[in-house]
Amino acid sequence: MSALEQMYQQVIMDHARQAHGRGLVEIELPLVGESHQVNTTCGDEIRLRVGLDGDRIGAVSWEGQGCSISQASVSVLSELVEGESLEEADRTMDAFRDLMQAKGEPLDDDREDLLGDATAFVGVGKYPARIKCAMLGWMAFKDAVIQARKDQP
Amino acid sequence: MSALEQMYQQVIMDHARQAHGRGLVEIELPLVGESHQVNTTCGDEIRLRVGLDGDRIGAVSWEGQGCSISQASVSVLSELVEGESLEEADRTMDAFRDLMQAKGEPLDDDREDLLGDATAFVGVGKYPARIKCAMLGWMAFKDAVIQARKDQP
Amino acid sequence: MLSSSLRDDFPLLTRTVRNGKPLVYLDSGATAQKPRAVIDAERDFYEHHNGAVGRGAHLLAEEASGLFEAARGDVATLVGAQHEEIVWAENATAALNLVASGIGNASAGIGGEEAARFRIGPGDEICVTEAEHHANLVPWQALATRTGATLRWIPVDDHGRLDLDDLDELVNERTAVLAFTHVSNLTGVISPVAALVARAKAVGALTVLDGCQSVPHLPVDVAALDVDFMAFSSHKMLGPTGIGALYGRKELLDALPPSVFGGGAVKVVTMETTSWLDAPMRFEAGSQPVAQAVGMGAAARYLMEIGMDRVEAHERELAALLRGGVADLPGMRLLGPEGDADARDVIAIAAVSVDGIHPHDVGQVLDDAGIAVRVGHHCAQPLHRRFGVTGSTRASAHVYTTPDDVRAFTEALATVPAFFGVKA
Amino acid sequence: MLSSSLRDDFPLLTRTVRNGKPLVYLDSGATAQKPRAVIDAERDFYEHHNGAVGRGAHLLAEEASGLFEAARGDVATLVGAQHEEIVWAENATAALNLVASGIGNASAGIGGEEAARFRIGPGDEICVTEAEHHANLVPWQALATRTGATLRWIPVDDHGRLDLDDLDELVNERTAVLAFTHVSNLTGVISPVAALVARAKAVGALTVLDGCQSVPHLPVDVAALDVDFMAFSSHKMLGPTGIGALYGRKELLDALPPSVFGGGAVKVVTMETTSWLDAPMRFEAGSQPVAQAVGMGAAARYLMEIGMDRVEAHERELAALLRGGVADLPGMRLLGPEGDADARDVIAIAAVSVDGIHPHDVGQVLDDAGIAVRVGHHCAQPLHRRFGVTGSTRASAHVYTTPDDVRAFTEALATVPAFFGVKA
Ligand SMILES: Cc1ncc(COP(=O)(O)O)c(C=O)c1O
Ligand SMILES: Cc1ncc(COP(=O)(O)O)c(C=O)c1O
Repeated sequence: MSALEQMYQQVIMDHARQAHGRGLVEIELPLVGESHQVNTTCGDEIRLRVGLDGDRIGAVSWEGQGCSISQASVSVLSELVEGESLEEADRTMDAFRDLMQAKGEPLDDDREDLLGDATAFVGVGKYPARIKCAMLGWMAFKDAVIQARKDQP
Repeated sequence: MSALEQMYQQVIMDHARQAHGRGLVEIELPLVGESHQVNTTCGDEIRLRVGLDGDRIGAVSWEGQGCSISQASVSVLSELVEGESLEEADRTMDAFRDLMQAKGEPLDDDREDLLGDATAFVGVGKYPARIKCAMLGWMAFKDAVIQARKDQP
Repeated sequence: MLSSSLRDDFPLLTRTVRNGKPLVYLDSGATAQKPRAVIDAERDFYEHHNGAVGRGAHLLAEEASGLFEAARGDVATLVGAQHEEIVWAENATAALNLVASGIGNASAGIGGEEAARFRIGPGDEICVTEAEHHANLVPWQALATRTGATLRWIPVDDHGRLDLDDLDELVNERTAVLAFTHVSNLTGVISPVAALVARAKAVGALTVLDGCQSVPHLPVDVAALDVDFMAFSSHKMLGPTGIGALYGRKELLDALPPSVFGGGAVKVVTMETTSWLDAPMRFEAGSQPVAQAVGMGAAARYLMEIGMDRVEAHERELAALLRGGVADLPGMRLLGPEGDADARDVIAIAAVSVDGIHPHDVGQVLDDAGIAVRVGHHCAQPLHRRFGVTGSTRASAHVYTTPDDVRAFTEALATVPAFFGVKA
Repeated sequence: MLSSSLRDDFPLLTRTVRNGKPLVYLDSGATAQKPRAVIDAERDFYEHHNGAVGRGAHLLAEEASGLFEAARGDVATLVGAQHEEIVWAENATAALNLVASGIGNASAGIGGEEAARFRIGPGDEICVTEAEHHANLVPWQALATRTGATLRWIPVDDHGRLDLDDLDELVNERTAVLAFTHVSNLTGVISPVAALVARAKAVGALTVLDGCQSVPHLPVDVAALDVDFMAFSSHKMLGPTGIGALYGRKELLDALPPSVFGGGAVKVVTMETTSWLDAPMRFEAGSQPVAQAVGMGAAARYLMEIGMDRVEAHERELAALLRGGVADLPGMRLLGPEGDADARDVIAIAAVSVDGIHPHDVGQVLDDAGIAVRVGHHCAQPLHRRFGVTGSTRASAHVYTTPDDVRAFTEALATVPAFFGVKA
């Protein structure tokens, strides 16, 4: 498998085509936050909305456009974090960030378990310029959670 | 004679010490012009006044401070151009400029005759950074003449 | 076509990239590679002549000043300007901002009476075009915000050409500045400079030309073009990074207030007030990019030694190959002139939109084949928007580009749809 | 004292000057010489990694971006800043102007609500000192003109030290900005940063430090100094020409509006309006001085490898030699601390006024002996005026300077009065 094929694994192609969570919807939860992020290299944008149910992620939805890496990544993210506690989501996000920094090497089993489908992004780590694409949705997610909790005491 | 000694010839040292035309005086002539020039490298300034009597240079006086090259140069200039016609002064100035560009080589006899004492500045041509010093008074003179003739029909 | 032996002058072109593949460099529109003559000029400066410019009487200072001013002369010669009409700037962006901020400062009362001619305010207009790089748009937006003037723009037609139908309305008696690009960095289209300058002159507007994509590729003569200002960058014309230049008519430069203030640009400074030197010095505050100026001068000489006519001829032939090659591919859209692949008013730039595939993904496949192109909006978001896309994949050439490079690009491009399972 | 074998790292120092004399380079305060590590870093970049930064997905763009950001990290480490708190600028002058113009733009309504904290106008005050280089004075004068704010300044005493007697009056509740130099480029005196910062903080004024003459010679830690902004230049710290840096607290940088507008600094651009990126990108419009950043990073590493403590120790020893040497000469006046030749708050700079002889003439005699110093006002006209002179002859040192250099200087200086027939 070439580095290129490693990056564009079938899982990623599938997520890119059939993205999870796409379409910004009204969220009927006590705490809702939204974030708009732009990848300045290419102008890709994402608007992501998060609804919190206590300290649990109740709903994630988003709209935006971008390359297959960014679209697949936000799709996988939506699938992964929905239902997780904030703490779990933090750990998932940390693991994903580690994966991006791993220069194409797989992570240990614990973190791979956390990531599930998202381990397919391992190949992106070989292409520093694309890490931004893969992280775009995660940045939006992180920021949306901050927004959602902003007015919380 | 070293290049340094060639630059600081006795004539120059003498003019620097006993400068001709120093002390800005009121000039009672029909056309009077004044110019203020600054050497930006060192902050040296000169203020030079010219009085025209028809197309003849009736009087030159100046005040200012600077290195021995700039002081000697404006002193020699005052001596040279006083009494010259504008045309003669132009030729003298051209010859002086040629001398500055000559990289330390002497000019032909005709131009040396025009320059008189000013030929002593030949050594300055070897030091591009000092040409500005030697030219400061001449720039002021040229501009003062323009100012003097500005309102002439 | 220029001899491909000229490639030997460019050390970087011999390196290999992904999987040991030879490099096919088609990103010269973003930044060009440097010939040895340029690299050596900078190194030689540091190793033998480095000293403070215009500020010392010692030998090194003298030599450094001499080289610095000689470089200014070489750059002036390249574009047909007078020596003192060339101002160094960090890049073309800074050069364009210098004009816009100078006008803004004049409008804020800086620069005294001589700067009064530049003052603008509510009711005045600034005109740009829809084809501008952000560098020739955002400074004018900011100037409009600062002064209350109104920003207007000349639209672009479906073929990427400026639509001059409403020119007389868009550039009118209220217009203070007409700023436009000489060549679009997206479509490669050359603007109708003569018509635009004529109209600006008729209404007394200043003209500001963005020469970033013309100076490296075409013979450019500011006197013949009759523009008031022109900005261009060293790094796109085979020179070092870190420097660019502004051409300006001397009488305008001597009256425009600076917008970066500091040493070397001033005549007399007291705690209360400051008087400025004439151009170019008034705009060159602080220690200048001296080694870079020397390198940019070397780049200008390198280009003049080839001859800008020959550079242009090379560019035209590559443009035809590039556009022809892309036009033949199914599922690809060439942004800009279409249907006239041999268009006479374009340089060798091809920005392509591949149906159903994002430019980042396209670029990745090309990169894997050793082909370096640019992907994204290329700092021309409005023009992309005009074409209904957010980004594109852009190939762009320079003197060292060969027909083989172009072929490698079109061949690799042809494989992209299949890789992503998209029917072309 | 650093080992003199370190001189071997600097190719230029081996060259000869007038009449084949060896070079004695004592003009490092104007611009420093470059070690091979710096020259090679730039060359290596051009020969192997040159590509557009942050704007492409191809391998070269990736490598160039990596080197560019790594260099930012090295420079940040040198001054104790966070990575994203370092903004590249053309030189220190541009860095200082960035802050002043940003405040000016905020005051002109640019930057929206987040920029409101920077707005100033009539009634507000900006405070500088009489010891400033023009680069840290003229931008503030221009800002005062632009906004109607009042410029005030802390005076200098006869020994070249800031006179803090009226500090509480000069820096008061109306003071928006306190801008001052860390080290004077004329006297070498180190400012009492802690006292000044404490007062600025007490009244809520922003602090802007000019680190041009401190960063190359002393350990500098912005976190410990607790300043809001600090500007410094590459070319004075052994790095390439054409680049400098601004340190700024992240939250301030993210709110300050830019003053140079263009590509790479913006988020979304429409024809009507533009939103900006966060710092540092918002201030880095246009193609950046990439090879120069890489070179400046190499210079930072070179200095850190020596160790800034050792650099400072070297500087202190040379300062004592230099000041002691000049103090012993008749007919010479050392500008700045006198009578305390072993002053603890100075770096190795000696600006001398020779009785009855103009600095240009002094410099010429030194140049003839192969000694490169700076003559003139060194962009510090007000401070010269404070000392009652228009110019001076300045010797300044760096890591490669040896006691022999200093001796050569004082010996040649001693011959000057006789050469001009002046009794010393
Ligand atoms: C104290 C001080 N501030 C500012 C500057 C300006 O630095 P630059 O010329 O690199 O912009 C200098 C050097 O010239 C300086 O010594
Ligand atoms: C047409 C055009 N204008 C302006 C610029 C900006 O030039 P620079 O990035 O060198 O400032 C570019 C290149 O990026 C360009 O292509």
